[in-house]
Amino acid sequence: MKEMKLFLGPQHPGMHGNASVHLFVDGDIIKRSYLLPGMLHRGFEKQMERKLWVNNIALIPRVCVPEPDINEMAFALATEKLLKLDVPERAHWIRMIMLEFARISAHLMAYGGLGGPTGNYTLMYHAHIDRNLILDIFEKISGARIYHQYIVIGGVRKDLPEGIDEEINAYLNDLESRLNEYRDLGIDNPSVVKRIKDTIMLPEAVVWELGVTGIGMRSATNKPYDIRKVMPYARYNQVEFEVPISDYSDARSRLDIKIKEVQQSINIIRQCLDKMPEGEVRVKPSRGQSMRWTVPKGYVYAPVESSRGEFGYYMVSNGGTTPWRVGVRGASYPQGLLGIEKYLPGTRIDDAALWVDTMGICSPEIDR
Amino acid sequence: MILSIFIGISIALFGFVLQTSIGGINRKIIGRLQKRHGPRWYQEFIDIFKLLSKRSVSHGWIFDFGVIMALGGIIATAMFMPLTSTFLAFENYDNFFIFVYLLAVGMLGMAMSASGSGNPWASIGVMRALTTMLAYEVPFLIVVLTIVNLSGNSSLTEIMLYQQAAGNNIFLIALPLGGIVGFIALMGMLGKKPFETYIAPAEIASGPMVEYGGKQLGMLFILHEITIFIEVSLFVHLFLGGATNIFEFLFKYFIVYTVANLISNVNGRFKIDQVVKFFYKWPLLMAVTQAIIAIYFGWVI
Amino acid sequence: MISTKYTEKKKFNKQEIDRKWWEVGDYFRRNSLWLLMYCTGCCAIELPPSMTSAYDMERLGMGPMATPRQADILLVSGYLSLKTLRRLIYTYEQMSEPRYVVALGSCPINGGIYHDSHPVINQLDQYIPVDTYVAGCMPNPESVLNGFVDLMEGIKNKTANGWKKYHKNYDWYKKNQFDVLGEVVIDDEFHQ
Amino acid sequence: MNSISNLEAVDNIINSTGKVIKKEPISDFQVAYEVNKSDVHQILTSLKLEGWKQLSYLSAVDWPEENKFELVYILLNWDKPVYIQIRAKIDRENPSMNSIIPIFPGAKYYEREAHEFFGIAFPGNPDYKKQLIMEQWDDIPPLRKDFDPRAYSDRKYPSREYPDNFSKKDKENESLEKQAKRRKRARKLRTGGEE
Amino acid sequence: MASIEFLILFLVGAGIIAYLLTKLNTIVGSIFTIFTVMFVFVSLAQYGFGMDIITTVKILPGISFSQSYLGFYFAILIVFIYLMVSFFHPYFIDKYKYKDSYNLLFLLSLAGILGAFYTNNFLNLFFFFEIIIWTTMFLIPQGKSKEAAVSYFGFSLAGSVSLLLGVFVIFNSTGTFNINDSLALLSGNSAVLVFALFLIAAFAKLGAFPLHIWLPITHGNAPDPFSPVLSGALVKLGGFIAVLALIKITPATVMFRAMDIPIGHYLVAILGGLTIVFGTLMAIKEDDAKKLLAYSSMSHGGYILVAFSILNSMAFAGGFYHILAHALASAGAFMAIAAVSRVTGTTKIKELGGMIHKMPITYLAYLIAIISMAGIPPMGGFISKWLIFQAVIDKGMVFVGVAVFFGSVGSFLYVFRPLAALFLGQEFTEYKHVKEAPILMLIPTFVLMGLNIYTGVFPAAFLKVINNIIVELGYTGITYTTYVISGNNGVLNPALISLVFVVGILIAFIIFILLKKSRKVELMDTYTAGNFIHDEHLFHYSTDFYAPLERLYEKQSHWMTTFYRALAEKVKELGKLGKYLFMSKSLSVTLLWIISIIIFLLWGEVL
Repeated sequence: MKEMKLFLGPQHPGMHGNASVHLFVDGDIIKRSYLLPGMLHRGFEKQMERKLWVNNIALIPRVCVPEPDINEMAFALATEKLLKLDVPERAHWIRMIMLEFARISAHLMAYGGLGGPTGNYTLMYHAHIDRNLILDIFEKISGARIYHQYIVIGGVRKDLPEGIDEEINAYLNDLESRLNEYRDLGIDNPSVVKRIKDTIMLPEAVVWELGVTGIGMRSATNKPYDIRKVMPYARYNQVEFEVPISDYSDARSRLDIKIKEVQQSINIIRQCLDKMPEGEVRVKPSRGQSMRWTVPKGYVYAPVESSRGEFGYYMVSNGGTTPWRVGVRGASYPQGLLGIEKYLPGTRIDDAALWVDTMGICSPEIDR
Repeated sequence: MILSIFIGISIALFGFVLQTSIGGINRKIIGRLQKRHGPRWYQEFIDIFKLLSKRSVSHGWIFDFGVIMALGGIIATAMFMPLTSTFLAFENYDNFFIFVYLLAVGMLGMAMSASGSGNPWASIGVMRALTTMLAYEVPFLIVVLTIVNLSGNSSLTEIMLYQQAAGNNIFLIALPLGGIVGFIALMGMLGKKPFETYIAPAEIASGPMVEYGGKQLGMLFILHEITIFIEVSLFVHLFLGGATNIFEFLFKYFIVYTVANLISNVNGRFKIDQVVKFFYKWPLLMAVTQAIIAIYFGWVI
Repeated sequence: MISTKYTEKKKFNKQEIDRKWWEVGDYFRRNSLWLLMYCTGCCAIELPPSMTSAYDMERLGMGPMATPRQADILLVSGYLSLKTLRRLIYTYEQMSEPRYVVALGSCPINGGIYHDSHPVINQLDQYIPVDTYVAGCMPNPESVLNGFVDLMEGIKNKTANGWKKYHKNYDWYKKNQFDVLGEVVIDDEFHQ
Repeated sequence: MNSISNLEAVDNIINSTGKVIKKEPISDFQVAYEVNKSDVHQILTSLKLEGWKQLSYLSAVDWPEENKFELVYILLNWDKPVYIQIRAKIDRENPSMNSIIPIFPGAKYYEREAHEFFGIAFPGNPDYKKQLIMEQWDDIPPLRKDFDPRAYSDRKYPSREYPDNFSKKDKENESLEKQAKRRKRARKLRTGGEE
Repeated sequence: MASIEFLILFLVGAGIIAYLLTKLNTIVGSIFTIFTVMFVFVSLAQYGFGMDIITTVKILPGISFSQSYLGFYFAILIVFIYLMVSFFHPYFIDKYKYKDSYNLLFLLSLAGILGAFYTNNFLNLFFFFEIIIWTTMFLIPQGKSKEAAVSYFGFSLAGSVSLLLGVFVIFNSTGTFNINDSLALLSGNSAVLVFALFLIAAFAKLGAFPLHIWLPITHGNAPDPFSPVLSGALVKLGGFIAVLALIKITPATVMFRAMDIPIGHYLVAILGGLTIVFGTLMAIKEDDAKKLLAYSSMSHGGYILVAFSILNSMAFAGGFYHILAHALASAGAFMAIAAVSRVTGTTKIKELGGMIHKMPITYLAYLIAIISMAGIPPMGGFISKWLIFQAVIDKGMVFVGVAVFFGSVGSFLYVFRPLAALFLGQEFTEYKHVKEAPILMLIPTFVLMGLNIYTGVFPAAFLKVINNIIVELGYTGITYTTYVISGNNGVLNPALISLVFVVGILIAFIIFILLKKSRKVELMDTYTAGNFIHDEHLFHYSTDFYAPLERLYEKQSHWMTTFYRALAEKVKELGKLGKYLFMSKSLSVTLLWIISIIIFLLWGEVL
């Protein structure tokens, strides 16, 4: 059998981010496929060992570019666990707002990314302009569009600005009213459905074999496996939300879950705004101490539910001014590397981009 | 004869300018659909002239020759195209089959050149383009068979005159099923979504165009514009009764192209075998039904 | 008023004509800049907003393109690891001329936040000529678009001639590339 | 979902299959065990059977003072939500650890990465020796503590040199410049003249 | 004045001389063959157009000749293909097992063909057909496989038997073996019977739908230079019989009112349509270039059937023109493949790539041939397809129309495959040493290229001959002038199309040449999404080219193959039985034979 080799990425329109999928193809069926990561490698784990605990706050958002806040959260959670630090109540709620907005923004980007493989660019344009409005809100809250460096050790960097509540509420109402439009353009659009239904399947057994988490897992296992529910951090145990699930994991049902999660995130943010307590937002180290801040010895793993699944920091401290070892568990690591190697073969080259898109493969967090 | 050829060349040139402008305007319309401002209406001209001014790469003589052959074939096709029922370069010789087969020259030239680049993406794109052609052409030709059989002439101007004559309605209404098939096939011909499988940037990196840059790509853009001009004009002449004056033609042309474009932009694209299946299911059935009831039973609205 | 003074008839030589044509070409080139969709680094995350409805790059006649052959601009969006640099140079050499390089973010300028990181290079213009830098980490869409406008100005004023520089100093660039990348060993990771 | 009883259940499983050197409860949902290298596979197998089906993370920590590498396996059971860290120390010279691919196939790429960054061998993993992230790497594995990325970067990549008058002097910013000078002097004093 | 008898005898004699010469030196023998065929062709061309050939018989016993435009048209075409092919012999003959007899058989089969088209007696026709079959049957196994010859012989035999049966039926009801007289006298049920029997013969020879199985096997495995003869010439024998059956016999059957066609003819047209569709689909699937072209011959045979079953002069003109155009095109394509096969030793598409860089002229020959095959102007195939379309549309034959259009578009698909994967694409290292075909092989290549274009640009000269045939068959000829062909619903000016096409190419060329010169790059320097490649085999798309399309009819084509495989098994078993009965050395079987012969003889006595 003669094979042909095709490359999906790094500079291929079907590939988001700088990674390369090597496809060995017969006709149009993929026979073997591998992900070639590493194009975005920056030696993060080494860099973080060489920077102070506080300095690291500026570095970590860059681990996962589409959704940087989860990095800040995981880092803050891990460090606070090592420090045994209690965060002010208000900070928890603000953090949740940021995280949920980040989730919406990542989902909108991924959902708009459906425009690439299926060719429905109108969907992409619509999704991106809504995402851009979220970035504007981020800018108002934290001062930056992408890398906020807002969730810091001991709380959040500063309080919410005046009048942001109304703005957030207005935006949420606007987005909520348009969710049906997104469904009509995307996953309920007959021509798109014809293409994405029953493609890029993820059977339940595979989930455990790969260690896939997040939407992939929830859509295949039909169980609400979400860290926010199972092991709540921040104040997720005090808000009401559902974890959308499904018993059939094809490209369409995963996208369906994404849209449903956007709805849930909207609900969470509304509850946060309602229940927001007053008070301090940050435990500040005493003046002049931040550079000499030491953290007690210990090992800790801090998971956060990202838009793609379980995202965690494994941190080891030996009591010094810098972390001794930081390991980053990228949420898309299993489906990106082993998933592409084992479960892409047998599908068609048309669908390869859909796997990258709907499983949420984020190359910077694989490479780090 | 010389005069006719010059008229033909000017028709081809007119078609290029027309389609490029309308394409630009359409980009603006689509921009509005996508909540943005859209480019300048003459952006397509700038793009083409920019490409022509660049220094490209070449993969050997067949890479260049294919492009020349494709563009030449398409220009030749456009030279036969009547604009109105009286304005055409070669009277009586605007036979429908000339368009179908000379268009194929363009397709073949482009396919040859793309394969000559030695890039598998290009070959896949060519494969998809040819397969799509197999899909839309048969239903379309059956509808045209009906039209030619009814009007008794395969010359485009004669078909136009037949539709314009008193008592005969335009074929889009007279043959409702056939009209629908014709429009769907037009979408396929124009490479609009959901039948845009052979460009598909996210799957096969723009398919046949993958290796082109500079003047070859510029020539292919010209080719593309003239091809669209031919295909849309064919639809206007065959199904919309052609035009008696140039403004009517422009109006119908604009409407047809814009509607196709708008439909295209809220759809995703099919996979290639879905395209084939789609065309051989409903459109072919409708075309055959239409042909039988129109030819054997004589039921024409 | 028509001058009655005798003026010598201007004679155009070939170079003059070429120059004129080139200027005409420059008008088209600067109004239709196509980007290569190659997201080399994290600054690429601000490209979708600037490409899509919010900032709509297409107003300037710019748009993303699939392959290097068609593209005019090689957009280096952010830091470059060695692995990317090797592919970036390969891509750059595949592009049709004239080609321009726009570097986003502070990393291509001097290494930025990764200045001491082992896989990330520090200075891009050692390896390929850069026409426009857009500083910032990361630059806003406004500044990205501003960078492109700068590039257009550069094309107009004939200062954006990195591709000519590359031809002129080819050996120097090649030497730098070789120093950092070593021989390009084409070994296929997955094909035995 | 009673996390305390879950933690006890973990204790029972691990104590019944291997010797625990050190146990560290971290939070309600997390517990760490340090075990012997030889017990790791057995413990992982029994944990998997008990429902800890997901391998969340696998990596290593470098302890140059002890001359050891410490391997970390983090498992998660979604139904009884407890993260378990299993840690085992191995020698720093010729480090080697049998692969856990038979137990957790998902470990394949984690192990490849650990080999690339630390130089740990994983017999049993078919292609752990292949480079995954880096390409044509020409130094010691980069995540070892004795690797200095700064020195590597300075050696390998030329960096931009700024002339002294690079930044323009501005009357309004004079105080800021003075501050910067003062800060520079302070740093010099603190680090002993090293720049 | 050439006598047809003399030509036949000359060919037989020359065949023997060629045999002896080839035994001495293969090259000399082959060149002698070329000159022999050339002589025959020249004398035919000199006298045949004016019906000036002497047909009286002096030496050969029991054989009578007459001349007709119909026979001449086929004869000159086939002799021409033979002539073209004979140029290939010097380069190929060394590859054969029995080289000495190759030229002899080649010339003998040509003699058979001359006889078959010039005879006016059904028995003679059968006799000459048998000569053709037997001679070619020994030519075919010199190629790749002996089974090919078996399957060829089997199907040809079936055709011959049904032809013979038909002849007997004719004799029974009319009392004469004379072709024209007897066919005119036929009527009633016997006409229907003869119609059916002759069509079976025609289908078998033409490789039309139910009897097509031998075509790819034989064409694919025949010696490389003999495949053009098979496809371009010998298959046309079926066309000849089809003409006899469809046009000369008009069995009184029910007419389709809407289409004005007898029902028998309509059925043939439907079968022709099925042939087109089936041939197209199989050709799209095929991986061997020669088999692919064989299936394309099958599909074109379908066009010929469709054309002859639509009873009007426009369709006849289309059919006859298609015979010409396809003969030239398929000969050109097969000869290009043969030239490639000579240097590479394979015709499998997936093993080849980038031959254009070494064999540009062969590539051009193939390109022009396939353009004609696909029916694209300005090549001959366009004229014939246009004529056939005119007839189909005029009659309003919708279902046949679907098939005809499908085949016409489908032909782009399959002819493009060898073009893309075999000639274009990445250049393989193992074929870097390959050189262009030698000059003697290029002569026929150029001639065919020229003729393919000429038939498409100035069809008038050929239409004149065809009109003669149509008039001879009793229909009014089609109207045409030097440049313009008028159809039922439109006029066609091929010369104008070509002129405009040239103008278009010229404009495109001027645009191209005025612009900046492009930079030449290697084939491997190609868009790989930024990755590096080193193995050109991995970067050449050739296997399963139309995989998505093939998948749609995978199951259906599978049924067909299983059916035929089962049939082949049955035939094989029958053959085993025959072998057992006739060839066995066992005593009991011999006894059985002796006894049965005795019984048979006694039975005769008793009666």
